[in-house]
Amino acid sequence: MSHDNSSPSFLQHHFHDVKQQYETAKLGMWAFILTEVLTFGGLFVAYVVYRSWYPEMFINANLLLDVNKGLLNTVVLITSSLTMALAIWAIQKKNKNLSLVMLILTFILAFMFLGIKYLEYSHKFEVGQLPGEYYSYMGPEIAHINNPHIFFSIYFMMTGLHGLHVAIGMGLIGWLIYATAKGNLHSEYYTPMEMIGIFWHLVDLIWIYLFPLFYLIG
Amino acid sequence: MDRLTEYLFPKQVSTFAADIDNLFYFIFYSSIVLFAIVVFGMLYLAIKYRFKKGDDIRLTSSKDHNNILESLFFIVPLILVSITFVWGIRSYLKMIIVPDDAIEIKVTGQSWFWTFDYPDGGTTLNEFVVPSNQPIKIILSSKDVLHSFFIPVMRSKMDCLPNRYNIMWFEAQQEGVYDIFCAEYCGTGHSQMGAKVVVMKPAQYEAWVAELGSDDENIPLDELGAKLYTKKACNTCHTLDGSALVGPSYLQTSQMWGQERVFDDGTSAVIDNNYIRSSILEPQSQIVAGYQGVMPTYQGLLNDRELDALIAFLKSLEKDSQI
Amino acid sequence: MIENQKNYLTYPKGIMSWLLTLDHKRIGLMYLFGGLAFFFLGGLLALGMRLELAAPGNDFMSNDTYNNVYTLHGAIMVFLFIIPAIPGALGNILLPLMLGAKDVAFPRLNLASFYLYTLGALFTIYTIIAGGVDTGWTFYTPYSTTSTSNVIPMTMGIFIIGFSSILTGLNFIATIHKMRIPGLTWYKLPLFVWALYGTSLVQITATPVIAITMVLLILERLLGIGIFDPALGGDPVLYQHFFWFYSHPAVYIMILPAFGIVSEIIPVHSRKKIWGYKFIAFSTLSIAFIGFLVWGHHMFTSGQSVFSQIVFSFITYFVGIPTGVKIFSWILTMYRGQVSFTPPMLYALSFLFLFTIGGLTGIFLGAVALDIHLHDTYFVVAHFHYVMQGGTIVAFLGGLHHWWPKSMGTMYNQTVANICCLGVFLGFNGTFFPQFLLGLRGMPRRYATYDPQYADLHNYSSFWSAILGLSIFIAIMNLLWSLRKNNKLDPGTNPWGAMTLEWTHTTSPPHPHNFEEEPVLEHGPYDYDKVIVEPTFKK
Amino acid sequence: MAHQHHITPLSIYLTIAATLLFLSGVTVWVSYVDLGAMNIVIAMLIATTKATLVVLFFMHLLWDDKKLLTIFVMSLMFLGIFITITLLDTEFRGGVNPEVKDSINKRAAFYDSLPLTDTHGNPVDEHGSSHHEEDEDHH
Repeated sequence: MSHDNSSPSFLQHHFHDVKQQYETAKLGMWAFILTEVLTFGGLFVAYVVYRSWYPEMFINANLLLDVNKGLLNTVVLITSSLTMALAIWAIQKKNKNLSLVMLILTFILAFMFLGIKYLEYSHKFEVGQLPGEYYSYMGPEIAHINNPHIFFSIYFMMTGLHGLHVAIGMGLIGWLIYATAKGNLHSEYYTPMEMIGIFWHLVDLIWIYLFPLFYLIG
Repeated sequence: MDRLTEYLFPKQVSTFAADIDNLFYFIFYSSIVLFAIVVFGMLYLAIKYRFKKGDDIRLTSSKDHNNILESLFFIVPLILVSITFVWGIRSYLKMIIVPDDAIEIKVTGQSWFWTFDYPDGGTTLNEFVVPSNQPIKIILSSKDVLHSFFIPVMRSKMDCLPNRYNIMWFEAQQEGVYDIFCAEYCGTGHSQMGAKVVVMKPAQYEAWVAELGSDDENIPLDELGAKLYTKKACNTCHTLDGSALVGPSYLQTSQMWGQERVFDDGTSAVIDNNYIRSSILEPQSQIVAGYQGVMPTYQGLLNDRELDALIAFLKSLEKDSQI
Repeated sequence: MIENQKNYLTYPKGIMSWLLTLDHKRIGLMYLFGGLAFFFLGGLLALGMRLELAAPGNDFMSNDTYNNVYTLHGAIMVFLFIIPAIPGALGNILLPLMLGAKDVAFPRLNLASFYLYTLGALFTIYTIIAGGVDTGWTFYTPYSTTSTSNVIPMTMGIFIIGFSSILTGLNFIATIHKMRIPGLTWYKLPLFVWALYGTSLVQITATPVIAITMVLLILERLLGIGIFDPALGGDPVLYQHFFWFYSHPAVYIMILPAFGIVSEIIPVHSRKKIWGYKFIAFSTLSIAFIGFLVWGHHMFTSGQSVFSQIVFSFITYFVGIPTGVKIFSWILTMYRGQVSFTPPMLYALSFLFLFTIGGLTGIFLGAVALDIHLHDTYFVVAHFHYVMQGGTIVAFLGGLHHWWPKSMGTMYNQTVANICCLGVFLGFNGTFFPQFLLGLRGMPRRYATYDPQYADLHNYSSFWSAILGLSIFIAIMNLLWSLRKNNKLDPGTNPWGAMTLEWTHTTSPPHPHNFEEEPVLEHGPYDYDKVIVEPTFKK
Repeated sequence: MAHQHHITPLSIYLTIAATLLFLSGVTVWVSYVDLGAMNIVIAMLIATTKATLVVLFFMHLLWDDKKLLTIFVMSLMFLGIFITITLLDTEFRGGVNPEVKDSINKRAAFYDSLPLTDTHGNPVDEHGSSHHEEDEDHH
């Protein structure tokens, strides 16, 4: 393989060519996705074990969650996944401005998602539906149920970890907006946008499971 | 074989001990054969094909496989481990399927002593009395952290879980007094959390059970106290010679009788009958400065007379040390 | 000649050029010295334990001190030395060289991984200064949720080191897939690379689970979430599932690279094509995979369901078979070769002896009925030391001696190295073999004091541990002493006559960019039947 | 430089997003129909369909190197192993000795000191009237 004499500025010295650099980045990203799936996986295991042990408790505690807000967040996140995909499509089509608009839209949608989550959380904090020992809600619909705090522990941990990913994603998208606006990312080199896109779709993917598992238990 | 067993293992007391030791020997001798092949093969090849001074460096053989040999590497171990697996599971099933006529005894682990609740209501601490030739079903649980109830002579062991029961059983075939250890790490006193299993002839056991809890009426208080000191596992944490273990030594407390004792929150109290009583029943209320408040409550484990007996025993220590 | 030669140790200069380096060899060296420092610390703690255990009573330390010491010994050795030592140090230095690459796939990530390791190490040091931690390296609940010692800083440290491990793993996977020079196909890779590949797969799949487990444990302490704490409705056995889902595969993170090192040392020092290349390569992957299915054999007395007991026991035996195939392949490699008894070779032979014992004693522990007697006794302690120390650390020392001239450009005193190897071998067996007997007789582990019936064997074990400790110490000092002034080797040195790329196509120590020109592959890694590579050894 | 990326047509993105939104609606609707044990199965089937669409189209795995798909499938496989084998324990406890199945205390001790509340989390007394006080700290 010959070295390209006019090697572009974004090619790092230890790679032969752009193709190798791109494929390496993508492979690394997917290996990272694997670790993400297994990180959430631990919490999924806790969920499955406790749900199968205490189905009654899960059903009753689930009724305390707000399905409308959950559905709204699903719509927001799916839309943001679309705008993220379109941002990449736009930059591939050499349309920098459209790409920027889409990134900004994604950013706003992510912010909306966190805003809705904040409303949900703050309501639960107020009424004492807190994780673990801090749980204090003994309303009539739940008072006869044993250990609902475990449901809320798992709920807060999973949605909290997911929310943390949304927040990190927002930071990364913010950086993408900056880099695209400056012209560092363009139709020849947009690997970071594609990688962050994959990350962002993963966030969506996990929510696709969290939504029915927490909000829609029979 | 018997002498080897005596050297390698504790006595075989339970009904399944011999079977487990035989499983050990099966793996042991197979392993020795495999190990001998590995070591002798290795030394033989290394020495036979060693590079001697003056040898020329040359191209060496390109031999790098032999189908028959390699299939042997698969098949022989596969046969051996299959036997081991089946044997291991068969013996295991014997160890967990409890015979119907077993006596049920509740064993509770607590940092750092064992409580044994017998079917007819009696309780002992750190002394596990069982009849021989009679299956004993043990219902294990823990009051605080994980413990593991391990009787080497029975080849049996099971973890004690807080908030959940575990089951084990054995049938002892030889009378005697044997060790019980805690095998799951449980903190400061883990290595002192031992007990004894006393295997008696069934008739003797019957008499012992009948007597349980009633033999203390007629002996003097301080002697009863001395008995309770070991029986109720005080000795796990408190010495009689003045040295500090997990808790303060009885001798030191005895010598300080009538004096002030300082607690970790800065308060203090005079050492008297009431203080000793409350520190046994509510140990967490006043913690002696310099110690961790780890003692469990003995509420319900000692009656009034037994409390008085312990106090009398403690008071007597100072006198004895002056003699 | 030497003066004109640029190498990665001397160019570029300055402390910042080390701290901010993106060069995989320098990062590897920093890992090596970090790891060795913790090896020293962990070793001192081990000797402290043996001193306490030389006699039955609390003669040297109190129960609490002993509990802190053994916990830190375990945590430091596992998380700060063995897991990062071979992949982080030797793997980092050698992997790109063996592939003919200029660097690993993501050099910045590699540096980040090192600094995460450092941060985790700082947490550990903080734990020690703040008074230690007394839960055992396994952090079993509910002891770890109620202990008043520094559980949170230590688990935080492990959480962070976990991320360092993940980054190294995914970096290596991308490197092995994408950074090979043309013509270097999978079956032409040195087996050390295969071993690192297997290790990295385990690292990226298992480590996230320990990270989340540590988070759950910390939250259990802070919020009482009730997942693991039985007082709050949780289940301590579930914690053990979470912990061992990582920590059993972690055993393979520790031992697979050692297999890789031995697969390099034996053919080179026997000057012979390796026996059963494909067997070794694929058994690495199958061990890595089966390793994920057997974690429950750590829980045979914990109260898991009978069904689990049977399934776990069954699958456990399938790890044994590929491992056995490997051992026979290594031995047969010497057949019709030219075996030199150099220090690396002696370590490799010791490895075969010790690891075989470690592996065979695993068979005893896999049989459920027998494990119930042996569980949590010194038999287990001896078994995993035969695997971890007799296996991994002995292979690591062998690898260190093998690649020392390559990475440092100096040669240690080989006679001293051989004597130390003998000392390690004897000291190791003297220390740990008696522990098998202790375990059979029922001596439980993690005891600061013990029944006098066990005193003789403990005493014997303690005596030999001093010899073991001293031998390792001198062996490493012997290596470091070679770094003194005016002891440089000729850059063309290839003292063992090895034929992998790092020996044939670059200098010792290597060029800052590994190869002055991209290497062209001329032969496979073990083609001793086709090519003669003369050993060269010049000052 | 001759390395071309596959550019997914805009129509595919829009179709997929519309399908995802539609399926989200379906899954909410289905959850209000009582199907017993089938509820969870259907919910998971719909979620998995959605996830597959995201992975194949948004995350581009349909067109990418199959190695990447392998990695992703591997992550699911290991998660499956973790869940399945853990369930082998938690689901089958008490198979030989039923005593070991359940926990001894069904309810954590801290509930004993919790007052009953109304649906706003405010403590109520025996007669059902609420106190509007600051939330108590239970520690």
